[in-house]
Amino acid sequence: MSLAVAPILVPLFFGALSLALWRYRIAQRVLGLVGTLVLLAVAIRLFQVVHAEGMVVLHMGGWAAPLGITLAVDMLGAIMVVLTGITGLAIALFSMGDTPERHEHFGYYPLMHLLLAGVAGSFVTGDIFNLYVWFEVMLIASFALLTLGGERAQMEGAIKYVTLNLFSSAIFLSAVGILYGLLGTLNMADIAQKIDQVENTAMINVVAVMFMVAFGIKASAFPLFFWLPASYHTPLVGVSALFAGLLTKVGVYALFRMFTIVFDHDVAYTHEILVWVAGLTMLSGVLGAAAQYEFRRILSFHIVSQIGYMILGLALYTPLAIIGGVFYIMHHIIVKTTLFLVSGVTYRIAGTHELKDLGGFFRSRPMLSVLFLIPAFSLAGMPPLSGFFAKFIVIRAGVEAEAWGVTAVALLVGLLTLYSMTKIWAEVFWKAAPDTESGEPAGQGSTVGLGWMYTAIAGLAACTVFIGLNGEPIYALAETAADQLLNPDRYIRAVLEARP
Amino acid sequence: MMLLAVLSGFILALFAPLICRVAGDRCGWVFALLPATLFVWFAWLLPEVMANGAQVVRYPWFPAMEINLDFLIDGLSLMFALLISGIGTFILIYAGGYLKGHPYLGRFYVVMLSFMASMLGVVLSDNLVTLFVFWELTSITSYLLIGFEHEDVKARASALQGLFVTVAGGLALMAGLIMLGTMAGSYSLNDVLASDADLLGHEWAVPMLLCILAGAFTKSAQVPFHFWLPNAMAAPTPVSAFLHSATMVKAGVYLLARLNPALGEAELWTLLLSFFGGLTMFTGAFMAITHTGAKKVLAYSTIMALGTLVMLIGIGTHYALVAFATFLVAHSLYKGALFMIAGILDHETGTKDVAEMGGLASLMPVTSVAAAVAALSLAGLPPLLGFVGKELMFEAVLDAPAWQMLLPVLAFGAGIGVMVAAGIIAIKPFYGKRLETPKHPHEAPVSMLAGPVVLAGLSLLFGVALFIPEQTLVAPVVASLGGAAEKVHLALWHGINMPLILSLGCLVVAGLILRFWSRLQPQLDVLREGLGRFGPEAGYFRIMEWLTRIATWQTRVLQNGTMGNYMITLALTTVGITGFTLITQYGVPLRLPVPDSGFAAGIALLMIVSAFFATGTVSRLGSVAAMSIVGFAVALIFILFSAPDLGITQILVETLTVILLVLVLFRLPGFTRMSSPLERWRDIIVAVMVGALMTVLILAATEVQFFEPISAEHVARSVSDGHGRNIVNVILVDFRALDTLGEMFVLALAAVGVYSMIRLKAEDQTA
Amino acid sequence: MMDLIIAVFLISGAAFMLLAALGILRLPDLPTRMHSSTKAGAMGAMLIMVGVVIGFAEWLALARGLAIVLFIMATTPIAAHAIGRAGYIIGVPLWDGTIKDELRENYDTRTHGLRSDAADQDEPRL
Amino acid sequence: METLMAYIVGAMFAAAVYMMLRRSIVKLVIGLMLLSNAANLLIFTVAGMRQGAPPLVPEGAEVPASAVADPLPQALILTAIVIAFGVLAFSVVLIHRAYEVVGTDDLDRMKDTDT
Amino acid sequence: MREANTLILRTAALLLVPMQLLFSVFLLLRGHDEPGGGFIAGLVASGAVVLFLFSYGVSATRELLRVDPRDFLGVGLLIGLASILPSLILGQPAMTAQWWQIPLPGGDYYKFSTPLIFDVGVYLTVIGSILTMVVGLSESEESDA
Amino acid sequence: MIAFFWNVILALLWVALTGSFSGGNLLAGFVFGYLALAVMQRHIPVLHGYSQRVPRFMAFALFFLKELFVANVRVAYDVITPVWYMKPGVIAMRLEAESDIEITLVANLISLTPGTLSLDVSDDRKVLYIHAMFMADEQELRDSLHELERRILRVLR
Amino acid sequence: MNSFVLTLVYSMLALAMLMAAIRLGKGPSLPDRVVAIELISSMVVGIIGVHALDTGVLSFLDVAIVVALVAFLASIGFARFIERGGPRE
Ligand code: NA
Ligand code: NA
Repeated sequence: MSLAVAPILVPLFFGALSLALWRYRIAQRVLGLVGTLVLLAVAIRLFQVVHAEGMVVLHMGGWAAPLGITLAVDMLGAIMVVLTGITGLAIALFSMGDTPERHEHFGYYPLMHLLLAGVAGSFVTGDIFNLYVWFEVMLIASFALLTLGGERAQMEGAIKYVTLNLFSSAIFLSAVGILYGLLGTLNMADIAQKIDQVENTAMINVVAVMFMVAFGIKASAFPLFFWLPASYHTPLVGVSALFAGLLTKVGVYALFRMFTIVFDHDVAYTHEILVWVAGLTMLSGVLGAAAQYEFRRILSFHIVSQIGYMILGLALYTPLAIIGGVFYIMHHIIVKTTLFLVSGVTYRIAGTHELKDLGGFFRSRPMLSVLFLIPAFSLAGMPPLSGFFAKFIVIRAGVEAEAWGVTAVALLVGLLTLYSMTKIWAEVFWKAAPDTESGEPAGQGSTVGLGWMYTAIAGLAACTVFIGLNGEPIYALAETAADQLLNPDRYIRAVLEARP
Repeated sequence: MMLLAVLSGFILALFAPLICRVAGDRCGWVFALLPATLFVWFAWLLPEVMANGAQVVRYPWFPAMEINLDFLIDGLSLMFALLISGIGTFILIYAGGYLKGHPYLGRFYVVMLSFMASMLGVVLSDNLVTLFVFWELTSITSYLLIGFEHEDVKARASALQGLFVTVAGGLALMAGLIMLGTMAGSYSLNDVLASDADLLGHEWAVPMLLCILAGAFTKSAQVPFHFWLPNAMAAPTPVSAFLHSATMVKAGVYLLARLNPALGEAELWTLLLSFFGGLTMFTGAFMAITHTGAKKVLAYSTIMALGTLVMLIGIGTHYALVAFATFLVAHSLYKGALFMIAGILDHETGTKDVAEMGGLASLMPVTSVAAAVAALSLAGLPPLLGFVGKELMFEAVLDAPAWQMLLPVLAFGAGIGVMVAAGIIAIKPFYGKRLETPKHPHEAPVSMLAGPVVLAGLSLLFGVALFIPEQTLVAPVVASLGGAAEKVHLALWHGINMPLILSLGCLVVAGLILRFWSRLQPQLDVLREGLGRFGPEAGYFRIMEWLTRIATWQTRVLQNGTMGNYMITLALTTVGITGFTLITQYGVPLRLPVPDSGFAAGIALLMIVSAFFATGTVSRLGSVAAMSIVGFAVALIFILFSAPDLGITQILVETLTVILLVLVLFRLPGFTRMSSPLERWRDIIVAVMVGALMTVLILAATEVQFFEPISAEHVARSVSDGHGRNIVNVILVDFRALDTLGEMFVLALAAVGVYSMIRLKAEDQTA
Repeated sequence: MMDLIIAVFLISGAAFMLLAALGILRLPDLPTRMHSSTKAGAMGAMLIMVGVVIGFAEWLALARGLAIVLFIMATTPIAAHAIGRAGYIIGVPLWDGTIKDELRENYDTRTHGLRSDAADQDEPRL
Repeated sequence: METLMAYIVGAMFAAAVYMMLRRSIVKLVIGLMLLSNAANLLIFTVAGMRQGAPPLVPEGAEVPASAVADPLPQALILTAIVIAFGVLAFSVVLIHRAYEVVGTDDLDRMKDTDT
Repeated sequence: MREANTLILRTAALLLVPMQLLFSVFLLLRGHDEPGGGFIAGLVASGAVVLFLFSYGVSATRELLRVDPRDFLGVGLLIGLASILPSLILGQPAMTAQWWQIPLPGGDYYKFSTPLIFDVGVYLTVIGSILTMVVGLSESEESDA
Repeated sequence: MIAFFWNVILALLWVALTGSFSGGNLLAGFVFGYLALAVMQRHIPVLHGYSQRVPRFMAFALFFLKELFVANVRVAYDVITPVWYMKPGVIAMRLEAESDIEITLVANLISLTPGTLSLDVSDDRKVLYIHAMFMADEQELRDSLHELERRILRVLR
Repeated sequence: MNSFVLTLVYSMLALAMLMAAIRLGKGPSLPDRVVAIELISSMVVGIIGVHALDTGVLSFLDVAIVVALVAFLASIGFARFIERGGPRE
């Protein structure tokens, strides 16, 4: 009955095993695929149990909450874990075709496993300090993955990424310390329960705001996002995609977790701040993208912008808004990963990410073009893809909450997102390739392994189409998740009353 | 069945490339089977709907969000569906001929069929959101169609422009529809139209109206959003023909017509629609005569028609509604025909400029006749359906409730404009002196002729046999629009009345203009250029330019690459938001430090002095050395305050850190002073602010303790349950072993990261 | 009585520490400072440990005290040797009052070799 | 002591931030070290400081004879120290590599990825 | 280049390294009851190997260790994870500690437990990590020089 | 060295046999073991001279502590007084010690004695270079250094 | 233990540490600073000893053992660094 910890232990195990077998490249590749497959399998199993029972609580070591570390997986956590599995598997597949041998020799696969472990750990834990630990696991795995190529841009980007994220970690840690000083506990449910008993919540608000800053940095919210556009376009494409899909979402997840279950004592104050953050994040991210002319840079800025939508869902704090936020997270993880992976194929073929040097892909690779168009239009919120419903729910929530300003921003940002996506489309796919007779991409890159890459992309694109055409069950999941988030009492009872 | 009807286009689209490969040049005929079948089916539905009223067919899709594939079948939707499928049939056939041998014919049909299906979805949807879904799909597919010749930069720019404008409006529309749905309590159009709720009295009424109008106006190319439409001519002619005649641009008109029963009573609705409609009508007509490209002229005449339709909905009187329905049908027929003819012309002659053509009638007799008929309908001359539509339109504007004098004047001008345009299209290329063209023209193939001939023929047939459109199309539409269907009566001759006089006036003036058309050109060019400089399209370009400029500026300011600025922003944000919360909600708990242990205080002071020294010294190694004193001091603080494990760990870590540092620092440069004094002061201020915040936070946090820590239980159970006397270690390896597990992996990860960095470098060097 | 003995050891240990600190603060060059720090520092620590062990009056304390003293005696001179040698080799300047340097001429700055032949013929007198 | 420590820790945060604001990447290392020390001390301070009562149970006893210092923050800080060490080790090597690859230690000249 | 601090440091290292290693094992084993534990012990042991490394250089250190530091890393992590297995096999919540009394001659018992295995995993991981870094850095330093 | 090792093992055996692990008992075990070895040493070659070496070690320890204290005071005096009486310099000292252990121990103990600091050993391991603080009488210094070396070697050999 | 004696000892040690720290700050050469660190680590051993006696907690002596056994590694590291030709400051 330790299913809740499986999403952590599986990648940890495969990561450790890959490290132990560091000499054998083929073993690493096999473990890469098998490990992510198993992760997805346990994630789905966990999801099924959560779906059936509402929540899965595991007191690690048999120490009942709040004594030990308790893993508490509710619907949101389960969804996130499944998404982790999906993304992990897609990246593993893609990596089969795209990872240079020397990267495989120097820990690419172990780092990938452990990054997934950190991500999954963040999603399942119900302990605030344990969350810090998984954040760090994730963070340092990402540091290492970011710098794996040793290129100049990677180094420059990594310095910013590392420094700003460490600042965030320091604030996170300080906030945990202060929270412990105030409430004497680390278990989220226990914290939530105790906060409910506090009359003067001034200090609680202070701590809440600190968490907001710390997670805001991790989530790359305005004005704390600098590290992301500075670094996400630099590593291997598979790594970029993994980061883009999952990492910032962990920050968003943490905001969702903390600002529903735990810090729901003064929504008028805390979530009002979040509304502003959401609006400015959307806007500044999308404007950043509009100024870019490099494939992955555009995509990177759009992560920022899209984070704004998710935060908006949280900030409006109505059931529908939270549903929208959760839906948006699900959609965005898949779509963003896909887009980055597509950039990997174009890079492989044309050897550049610069829009001006790319072109001719619609002519030469119609399949890839379709596989780009689907997530691109989905990202821009075009129907009937997943992004449309995600945006629609958030906007509807915004309208119903009469949050006119931020809703208008959300709409405008949708338009500008479309602008960016069509920019990529026009430059990379429509335009004839520059400097070639045929107008087709020059094709310096080897096409070995493209099959793996296409498989990953096609699988994810199928997911976004599936979510789009089949929104109802996904919505139902988001609804369950939102319902649980908005009723912290159930969470608290489930955690504190569960027996080991 | 309905669902299949709407989605069949998408399904067929999936197989389009395959079919193209199999059927080869004749694939257009194959594809046309689908719309033809649909046409028959819709036609078959018509009598039933006329007899029993509107029907709603429901297919659940996303019921939780009230988003369902529900279809509303009534006169209005069926009329549109018939136009789409009917004209679509000929367009698909036509495209096969027009794009014969084109390498991307398969892709073309994929998008074209999707576009057709989307359009059917728009006009048939009962659900506001589903309608919007299809609405956006038309935007996307038309984007792909306009940009079909995508290696041409102009095609790409035009495609983007069309998409940008229509999606911008579309987003407003989405907000508007959400508001409407929320206000009405249902997203079903049928429910909205039947709703008892006081929609117009609701406080959201005005924003809702404006949002919906923004969507409709952009889609239907109303002034000032009209500019994208002529540019969309970059698309292959079959696309233009389809877009302009029966689809895309009509979506906005459809939506307005659809919502007219619910919203038509609003004064704002009447004012805005009739004003912008009238203005658009006039502008379109006027612009049409300033151009010489056949497709451009037609495009502006489409704008004129769209304006007319919108204006008529706005006027909303019985005449206006009848005029709307009649004009709509007439326009779809002649515009489809004329576009296909324009396509034939450029296909056969190799030029798009009407001014370069002349005397083609003898070479292309069938085309010239079809062109003449369609153009007469466009000009609004009897006995064609266009004439009836125009007469009704004059009738409507003459007793419009709003903009009393303005609308007739605009309408008169527009009447002149379309007549001139018709002349340009139908007379100029076919008659007069034979001009040499880049290609030697022949009569077009059957596939390309079928459309123009049939549509032009219908224009004539409907004009002569008015009862057919009256009963099958106009009356049902008027009923759907909330008018009195039984009062609909179309006639060619109403006696000598004001509309007829206006028509004659138009004819006279238009004849004069046509007579001197070539002489007017230079003046018109000047005028057009002036408008180009100040018109809405210039506005669009300015917006796009400003967008880029603002984006670049913002990025330069925020994402400027200067790490210091990033840190300052982060630090100040932290200080600002946390400090604000603390000060406003808690206060500033300043206390003076009174150490209870002088020695510990001394160590603490030593620590901070060393820390400052490490910060201030110009010697890099001095700094590292000072940091190890800081480390020792921290360890001592830990030890003095009862944390031996921490003390040991701190010292060990400090030692190993020094070792690591000296291994690496060796190859790094020394400290250099790079910042200006001003920057240093700025940084000091920021740093002090962060420090002050942390101090105040700790002071506050140590004042308050709401609950006893849970660790009392750790202490109590460490020996009995954890079997260990070092409570910290029991926590680390048992109570909270998961933390430690994670931490192990952190260390391992750091090692892997370090190793790969140095090893990959070593490989670089050997490589 | 016991307290007095402990106090004497502790205070003298601390005094040596103070002395060592004063030494490295006052003495004019690196080697002389090292004389002060390594010896007096180790001496101070050892004296304090003696006081502590007496104070605890426990076998475990004795064992630990012995271990500490042993470790200090083992590590301090090695560190001193390493630093002193390094300082000398990179040419940290000696005090003006230094009267003799028999090392310099035997040290090859290029190969870092250290000869013995030129050394003073200082045979041990038995 | 907590009051004094509040000022000390604040000062350490200030020093850390100041170093992190320097343009020289070498100074960044010092900043990171100070930052993690400051955060650890913050936890230590806020959790309450108690002298001479380490959380150890005497041999043969079930519970400590008298009140002991809170062991939980100590465990947290221990974890944090080790994590910070790992991160620092990585950062140091990263900075070294960055210096090698970019050829400067001036952060303001490492703008390629942003502009 | 002349290896630094040859004679004195090398000899001293020979004496000190075993002492440090022994002490680290001591710290590891009794960490559950007194200050110490896997981390601290691992750090001390790493210190010992670093001393050896500084005295004898990289290749000698590699010979001393016999296995690559990275193997310590993988094995340590796997041992840490393996300590979770008993709880999983017994169907208890993951990481539930298992205690076994191993009888010693003389009627005493030795307390053997999964937390101890876990701590050993930590110990090896710490050694593996630090040595991977330090040995790697020294190697690249040597290749630089 | 082997003999000492034996002694330790005997002590541990004693502890195990008596079943009480206290410092006192360990010391007792060590003493009994020492006595046993002292009796046995004539018959076992590796134990030769072990019984003498322990008292010699004790004596050396006392000597060393005295030296340490005296020399420390001397340094202390110079540090405290404002004027420098010292005459520092670097001297080369011929080594009698031969093995690595001997050289290292000699060097380290010289370093621990105030006023002298081992800087380095020559490559051929014949000369120890020493920084001395008080070289007013160089010969006396050399003598005392050699004396120290002899005493160390006597304990070791 | 007599609190006066302890206070005195603590004060002396604190003063000593301060002075060592001053040398560390002044340098001028890196070896000078390292010497100061080395001395301070000895002082830390002493302080921990006194503190152990002060509080009566024997376990603190373990910390002192670790310091005595390991702290010199930093000096060795610095020395190695200096000899390998790190820039002289
Ligand atoms: Na009206
Ligand atoms: Na830990």
